[in-house]
Amino acid sequence: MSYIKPSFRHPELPVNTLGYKRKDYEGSLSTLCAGCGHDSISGALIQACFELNIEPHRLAKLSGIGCSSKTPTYFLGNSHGFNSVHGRMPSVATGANLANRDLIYLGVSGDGDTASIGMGQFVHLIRRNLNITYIVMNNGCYGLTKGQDSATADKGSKSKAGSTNLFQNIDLPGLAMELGAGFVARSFSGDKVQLIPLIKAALAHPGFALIDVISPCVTFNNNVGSTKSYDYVRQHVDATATVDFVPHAAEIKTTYEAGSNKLVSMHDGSLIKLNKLQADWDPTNRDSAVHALHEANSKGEILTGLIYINEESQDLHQLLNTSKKPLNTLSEKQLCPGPEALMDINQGLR
Amino acid sequence: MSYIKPSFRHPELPVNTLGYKRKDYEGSLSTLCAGCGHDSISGALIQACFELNIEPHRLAKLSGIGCSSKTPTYFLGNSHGFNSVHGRMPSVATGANLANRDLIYLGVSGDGDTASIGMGQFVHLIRRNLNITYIVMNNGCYGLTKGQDSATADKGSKSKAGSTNLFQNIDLPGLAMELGAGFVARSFSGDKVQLIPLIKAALAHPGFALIDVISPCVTFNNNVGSTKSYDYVRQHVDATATVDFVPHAAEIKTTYEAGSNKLVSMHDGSLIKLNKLQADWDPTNRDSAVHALHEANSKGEILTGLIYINEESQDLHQLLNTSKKPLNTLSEKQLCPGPEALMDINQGLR
Amino acid sequence: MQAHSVINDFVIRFANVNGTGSASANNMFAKAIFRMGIPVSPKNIFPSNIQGLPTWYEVRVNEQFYLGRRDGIDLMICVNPQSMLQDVASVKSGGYFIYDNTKPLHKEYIREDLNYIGIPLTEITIQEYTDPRQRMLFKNIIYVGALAALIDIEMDVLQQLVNEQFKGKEKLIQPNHHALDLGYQYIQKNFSHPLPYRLQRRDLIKDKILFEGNAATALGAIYGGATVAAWYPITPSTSVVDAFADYAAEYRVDPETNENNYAIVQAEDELSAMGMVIGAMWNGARAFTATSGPGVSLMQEFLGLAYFAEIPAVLVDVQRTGPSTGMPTRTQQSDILIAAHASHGDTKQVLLIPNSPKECFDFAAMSFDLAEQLQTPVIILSDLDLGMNDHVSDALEWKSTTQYRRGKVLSADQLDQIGRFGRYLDTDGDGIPYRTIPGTHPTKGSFFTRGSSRDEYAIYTEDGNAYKRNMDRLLKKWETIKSYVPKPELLQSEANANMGMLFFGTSHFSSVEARDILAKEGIELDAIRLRSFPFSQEVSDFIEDHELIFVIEQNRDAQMRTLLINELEVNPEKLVRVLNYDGMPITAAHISKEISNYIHKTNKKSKDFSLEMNAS
Amino acid sequence: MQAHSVINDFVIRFANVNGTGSASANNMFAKAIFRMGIPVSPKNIFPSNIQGLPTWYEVRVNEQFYLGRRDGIDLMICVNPQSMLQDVASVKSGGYFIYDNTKPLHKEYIREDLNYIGIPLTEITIQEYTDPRQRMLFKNIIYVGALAALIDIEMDVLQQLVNEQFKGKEKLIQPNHHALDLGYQYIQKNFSHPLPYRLQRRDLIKDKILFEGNAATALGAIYGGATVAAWYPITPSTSVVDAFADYAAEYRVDPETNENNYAIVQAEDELSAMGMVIGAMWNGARAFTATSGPGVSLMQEFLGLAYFAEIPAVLVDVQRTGPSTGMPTRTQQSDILIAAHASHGDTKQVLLIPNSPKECFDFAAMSFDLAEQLQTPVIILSDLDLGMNDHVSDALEWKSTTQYRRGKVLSADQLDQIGRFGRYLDTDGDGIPYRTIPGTHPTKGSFFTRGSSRDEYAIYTEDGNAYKRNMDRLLKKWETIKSYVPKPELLQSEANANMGMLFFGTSHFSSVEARDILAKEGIELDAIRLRSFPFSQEVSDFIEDHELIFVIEQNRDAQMRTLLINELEVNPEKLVRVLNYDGMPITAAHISKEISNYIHKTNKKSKDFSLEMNAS
Ligand SMILES: Cc1ncc(C[n+]2csc(CCOP(=O)(O)OP(=O)(O)O)c2C)c(N)n1
Ligand SMILES: Cc1ncc(C[n+]2csc(CCOP(=O)(O)OP(=O)(O)O)c2C)c(N)n1
Ligand code: SF4
Ligand code: SF4
Ligand SMILES: [Mg+2]
Ligand SMILES: [Mg+2]
Repeated sequence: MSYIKPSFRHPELPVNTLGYKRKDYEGSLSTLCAGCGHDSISGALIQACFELNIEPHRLAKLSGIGCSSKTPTYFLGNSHGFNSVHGRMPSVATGANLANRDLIYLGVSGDGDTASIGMGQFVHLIRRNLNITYIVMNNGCYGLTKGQDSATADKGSKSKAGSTNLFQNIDLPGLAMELGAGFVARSFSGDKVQLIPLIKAALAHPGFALIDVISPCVTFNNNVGSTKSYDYVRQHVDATATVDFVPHAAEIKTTYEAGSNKLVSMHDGSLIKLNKLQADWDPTNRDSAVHALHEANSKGEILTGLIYINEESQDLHQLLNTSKKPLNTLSEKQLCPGPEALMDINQGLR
Repeated sequence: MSYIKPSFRHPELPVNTLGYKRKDYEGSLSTLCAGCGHDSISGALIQACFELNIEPHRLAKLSGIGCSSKTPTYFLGNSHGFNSVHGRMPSVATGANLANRDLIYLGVSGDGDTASIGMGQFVHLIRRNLNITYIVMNNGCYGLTKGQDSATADKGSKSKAGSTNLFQNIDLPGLAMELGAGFVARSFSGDKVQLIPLIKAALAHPGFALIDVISPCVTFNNNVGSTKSYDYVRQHVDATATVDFVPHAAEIKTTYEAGSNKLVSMHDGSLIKLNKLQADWDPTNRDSAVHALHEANSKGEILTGLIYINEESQDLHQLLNTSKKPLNTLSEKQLCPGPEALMDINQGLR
Repeated sequence: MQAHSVINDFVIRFANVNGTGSASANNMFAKAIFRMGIPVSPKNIFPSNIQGLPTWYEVRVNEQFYLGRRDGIDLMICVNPQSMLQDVASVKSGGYFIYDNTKPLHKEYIREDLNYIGIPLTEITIQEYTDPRQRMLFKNIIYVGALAALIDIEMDVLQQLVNEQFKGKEKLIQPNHHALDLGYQYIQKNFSHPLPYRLQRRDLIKDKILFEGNAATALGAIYGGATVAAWYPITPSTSVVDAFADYAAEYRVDPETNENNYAIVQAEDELSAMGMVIGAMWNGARAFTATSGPGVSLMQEFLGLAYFAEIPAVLVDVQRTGPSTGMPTRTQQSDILIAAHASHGDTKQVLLIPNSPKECFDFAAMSFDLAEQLQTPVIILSDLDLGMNDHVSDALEWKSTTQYRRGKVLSADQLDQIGRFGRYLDTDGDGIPYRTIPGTHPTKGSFFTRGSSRDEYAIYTEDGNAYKRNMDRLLKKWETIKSYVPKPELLQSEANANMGMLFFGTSHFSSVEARDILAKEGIELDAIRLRSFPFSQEVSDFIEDHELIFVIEQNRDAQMRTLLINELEVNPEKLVRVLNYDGMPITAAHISKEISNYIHKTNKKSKDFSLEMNAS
Repeated sequence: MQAHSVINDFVIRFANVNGTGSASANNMFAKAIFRMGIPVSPKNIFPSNIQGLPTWYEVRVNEQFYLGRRDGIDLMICVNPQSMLQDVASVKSGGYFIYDNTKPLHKEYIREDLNYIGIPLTEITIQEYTDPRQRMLFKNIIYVGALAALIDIEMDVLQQLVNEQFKGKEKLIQPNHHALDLGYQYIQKNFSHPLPYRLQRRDLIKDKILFEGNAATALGAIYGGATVAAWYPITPSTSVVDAFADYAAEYRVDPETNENNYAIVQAEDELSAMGMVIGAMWNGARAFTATSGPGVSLMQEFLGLAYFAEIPAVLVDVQRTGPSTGMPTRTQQSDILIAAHASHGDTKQVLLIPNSPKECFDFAAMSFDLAEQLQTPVIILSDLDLGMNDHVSDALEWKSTTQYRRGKVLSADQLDQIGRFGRYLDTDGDGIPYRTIPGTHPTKGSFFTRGSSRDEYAIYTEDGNAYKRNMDRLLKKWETIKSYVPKPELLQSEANANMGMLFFGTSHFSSVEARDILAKEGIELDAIRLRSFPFSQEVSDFIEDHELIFVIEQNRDAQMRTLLINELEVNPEKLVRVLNYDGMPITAAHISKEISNYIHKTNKKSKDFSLEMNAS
């Protein structure tokens, strides 16, 4: 049991512009291990949605199978959720999104769920640029099946059982970059200050947005030798920039100055404000982003923050020229050609 | 029917050092369309194996499903072949290789077979660095199912039926680079001069070796607007270097000079000789190779030739420390702990 | 030469080379017969290959509407030297072998009992055309023209078909007319004709149509309101989605905005295709996928999820010859078991089994209603024969009053009115709970969908009782389903037979024909055609009412018989296997022979059979 | 308090919190009973979760070797406040509730009909230990010590177990002895003891062992010569490969070179795992994978390939509660149908069904011989109950003369001697052709393996006759297989009963116990335990010889009954379903009640039953 909710709440808890309290974004009690990184990410998701004034029922949560994939039960209790099958959430999310382009889609997955069994679907989700925020709760292991190495485990890192991982890791942001993803970020479950604005920006991005969140598994992969432990990550974090997400650009724009700041305007009028910590990195330039990633990887550092953003992103619906009205709202009249058309068709077959 | 074999052969056909003639490396008659790029690749494979003095029965051919995956019937008739299921050849090849590390493994696949249904297995094959030469006969479409776009079809390219592909292509060499493959090359079915030495080098490479061979589908994707047509490829080819493969380095080394030449020594004493056409590209430097690839892609050019090679490559058997003797040759004595050990085990369970 | 002429009752086969454009000429041939009011049944027998291998087009003409395949070729049009030996052998004694005699026929092709008609097709095309492609294409039209003379196809019907085909490319019309004429004239000049096998105009077709099953399925999906199609290419199902795309482009583009009221996604594989369908239907759109055997194998896990989590889904399985890759361009009915019990654990899946393009259309349209009403996957089991060949079919119908039945979906208002919403609560006693679509209500009706066990309120549980309650409710739902699915078609014999035949799908025509053949032998059989699984009461009644039933299937292991025995608790002795599984559509001769042999071997007579049964 | 003491016959349950280290203390408890020569049967009932949720360990002690699960708890050791309400409710009237009375028990937990024994576990640990982790861990040892006093566990047996467990970490021995003593002394001081439910040393265990099914399976694979294990983690099969890795590290590392005479690959998913097994066995190594339901669904396509292309493969399916994700940590026997008919098209797969660790070992070892001899996949159907719990089992045996049977594999010499090699040619009349391993001969014996149709010489063909010949040969092979697979175990009643019971796998113990219960009620039943599919002659004989057979299964849809009816053409009336599918292992009480109810309801008597059957 990860946390026990306080039964007493202050009567004057803050409400957002929709009149919702933070607790309206919570879910049921987590059954994850105390201290599991995943719970912190759930907390960040709750906070981000609360601050973004998202109507909970306008968001759909989809996941695969794993400790990470269980978390959607633990946040946004008023959203519909779908805990599908292992590694195949991307396809379910694609179908859901095709059916109703008006909801906000949040995909939650684990490193096993995404980088092993789910690799094919992950790659093709990116390729289709589905409008979804895709969060990988990356602990470098299979938590729910008791700690086997996953494909994101770093070569040479040591499991709790003492064995050394033999295989090179798959770097999900690097892979997403190679596949042309329009929003690529990495963060750390222990760094809410960075994570919350990244989640907000990802939700605002009109296409596929990856946040690879390193999220230590306290039970199976938080040992010395693991490169996904709290200690290791804290020691090797290297951020691109500090991130700020500004929902309504107009209100804020003036307060920021140029210089090491970089402002990225989003389609919906919101703004990402980056205070650059890396000199030769430009989040809107793919080559520079790839370079920064590879550079950090080769130095054994974990590059976090917004890595790349493509503001021109065209999502699947735009590519397919689907009706602006959600397909699941179309009426019989709009869908069925009716008896007269059928008579013509019959005629054409004689 | 792609070619009819001449029934007459010159009596003094050349033989290789094993005493085999080229025809000993042929297979049964191709049933592909006349002019299909895949048949040219079969021809290159035959030639490369003949010249490399490979004993046909020491090589195993594995493939998935597709026109491309049919080709192993059309070459090396004295090799065992395995036409498995669609997209899953990598796992079958992995099992085969684990069973007998002493054979040479050749995987043949299509762009549909590899980049769509087979994506997950392809990625993990690379990650495990199986000792295999993996040839993708890449025509940007699904030949056998009549011409649908594949995931390697370039965005905006036009199919024979006239529709435009909406999705960004997956660049297999780029992907392989990102995943840390130790041998990455691209070629063109119409360029045997380049392809044959690449195949030889790939077969000599002691780990995963990708050759992405653009191989036009004359029936469904050789039209104007297709970026995988003979014409388009010929116009946009941009080679890294001319390639020469020298099986026994010692004999030859002296005859080459430095300069624009680059010599890569392989573990087995063979040598790849590259006559560089690209200034700032170094095939042993991953960053430089990635850069060259992205650069070419962004200019709409098709970079061919050897793109990257890592001579330090450790294959799956080395990683797993498997017995040097093939597992399929181990005797009962080596495998079965016998009755005494079992008595001890029983005792431990009381 | 055959003495008497045989009108409107023969089989003609065209032996072509794959990829030489023979398909459209051959289609024109069949269509012309159809236009002459005569029942016709063409079948493509093609290789799993794109170009250069033998391919056949076999047309049965039969004015009694026996439109199943028949063995034995009466006329063979052989334009493929590769397969000539085999083609010569396949002609019935006394039949006609029509070939290209540009080069003289080698004597190994000569059979004393055949009639040979040589037409110098190559020579004619060389004389007439310079472009090799034209030579290849017009050769096909020339032999159709020749056939017009040989078997009395009405020339103006052919010409009209040419006109229609090249509407918009008018300059191609005249050359095609000319090619037809070349063939026609050659026969006129060189042979006495027409042949004894010949056509005569009839008025048997009425308002029927000539249509492919797969296109009909696609059209059914359009009419049924499908907006999402997710698929992965595989023969013989590809043309379902191809046709859906064509119809959608025609009927589903909003005329004002030019936007698509549909989305088609070519998935990366079949697992993904099925996942997309499940996601879309979970989210309230109507969605389907089409595949064949290997795809069904790959979809197992998702089908189990949809069964257990009760998510509607529509899957069209156009069956081909299995197992594994099997014979990808041959037909079979062999995915019955894997479809009916898709996935690990205890599952039962709904199957619809059409026998004609009309039923493909109807069942496809209906499948979305059923899937949503029953909240479970619905699998349409078609096959290559039905899906990829043209069939004479009743005209399609659609009532203007038809309304989509979305099943138990709660609106925001309803959610406000009811108490606590229980996603898996059986409030009506039919085993079917209520569901909600994401986004319906700000605070009510949201729930968590999962493939793991949960209670009536969709709360995760590992309580064995809750799990069992749910599994038992699913059985109750299964009972309910029996009254929703299409009932079987019954063919009662006049004599009130004590034996019956049972068949389904594309065994229909051959079974009906076999029944007539047997009746002539004095063996009277009642008949039932299954149209769905689970079986409705009528099926048990039929089995109950007959002492012996011949179960006709196109697979090796009598898979439908397995389902019948197990679902209906039938004594296996009662159900006799009549099987065909060589990949070719089943024939009436095969069926009637098997049945008649069985009856004679076991010494059963249809009259006193019941007596013997008791004595045995 | 209960008046009479009950020796060596009770059920005790420990209610713990997941992840608090209770498992090893609980194991020690069960092992101590085993060491006292008394049959014991522990079962873990754990959540699909890693830490913090209720988990139970239930131990049945029964000196008659009734080692199936029994409902009703005699003694409950409750150290988990979360589940206390449920735990109190689950104790049998008159039973004992042992709890941590550091804080007083709330009155909602008080039942008049129970005996309460409070031990201040928390208090003791707080007094004794400062480290919270130690407090947590030693609490478990303390209650074991207390139990030693309460039910007469021999203290030196426990101490000996501690000594063995901490061999190499000797400084932990004394503290554990001390903790045992703390519990023991507390009971000594505060309660009259032992309780009526108690232990007494026996000599019933002889040379038996206490072993988990999964570890036994792994060891069987080691002995059977498996060199390649490819897998994807999934409960409850993971421990098969974990154990294989451990044994391999011990027995399969070459002492000279330090190289591994094995390879274990964690695949990216189950499709890949199965592909690797097929590739390895195609290439002449012995390979296996282990999975559970969802994995079996994902392996369908590959299993169809292996069936059709005749490639050996070994798959261990440790079944859990389906469908879909179902209850991943509960048991069931519900993958029977999907395993037996894996994949689309007509397929039949070989199943081995062990009932004990001994059979897990034997069948795993044997599976490689069978797979290679029969050239087809062999699926071992184990389940969570068998795989993940300790069971008293006969000792494992291995004859020094055992030789691996590789089946019909041609050597280079043999290839030189025979004429043309036909990979799919049935030269011996048993339906099993010869195969070659890649690399055998420079010019002979190579062939192309494929999932598509081919002739006897492995040449691709679309000829329907060749296809049918092959499918028919596979049926002939199926007949051959019947004589290769393990025969059923028969339990003949003395009275030559006319009714029988049929069961398999982990229903074994409860079925045997139920049979004895029924015999006491005057219902005599013969019994048969299936051990494989296809069924051998003995199974048909048994069914033939009995008028009514109760088929005992742990699934909803009576899946084995389906196979029996269809493979053996049995009248379904003869086979009565006795089912349990709530995820908990089946009990004798349930079985005997169902059977007895059925018999009374239908008014059948075992004596004159045959008469009634005829009259009905
Ligand atoms: C098809 C299938 N195979 C295997 C499993 C077992 N399984 C459940 S969760 C999991 C791995 C989860 O790892 P990850 O996605 O990294 O999640 P984490 O628990 O680490 O958060 C596996 C293998 C399954 N549920 N389904
Ligand atoms: C599971 C499965 N799905 C679909 C198919 C149908 N299929 C056969 S080949 C093929 C695509 C082949 O494309 P590619 O690999 O690019 O080969 P090409 O024919 O272009 O050489 C498909 C989808 C199949 N055989 N199996
Ligand atoms: S096992 Fe690891 S990933 Fe799973 S809940 Fe516990 S800490 Fe988190
Ligand atoms: S269809 Fe295309 S890929 Fe296939 S054989 Fe013909 S040309 Fe080659
Ligand atoms: Mg993980
Ligand atoms: Mg292709």
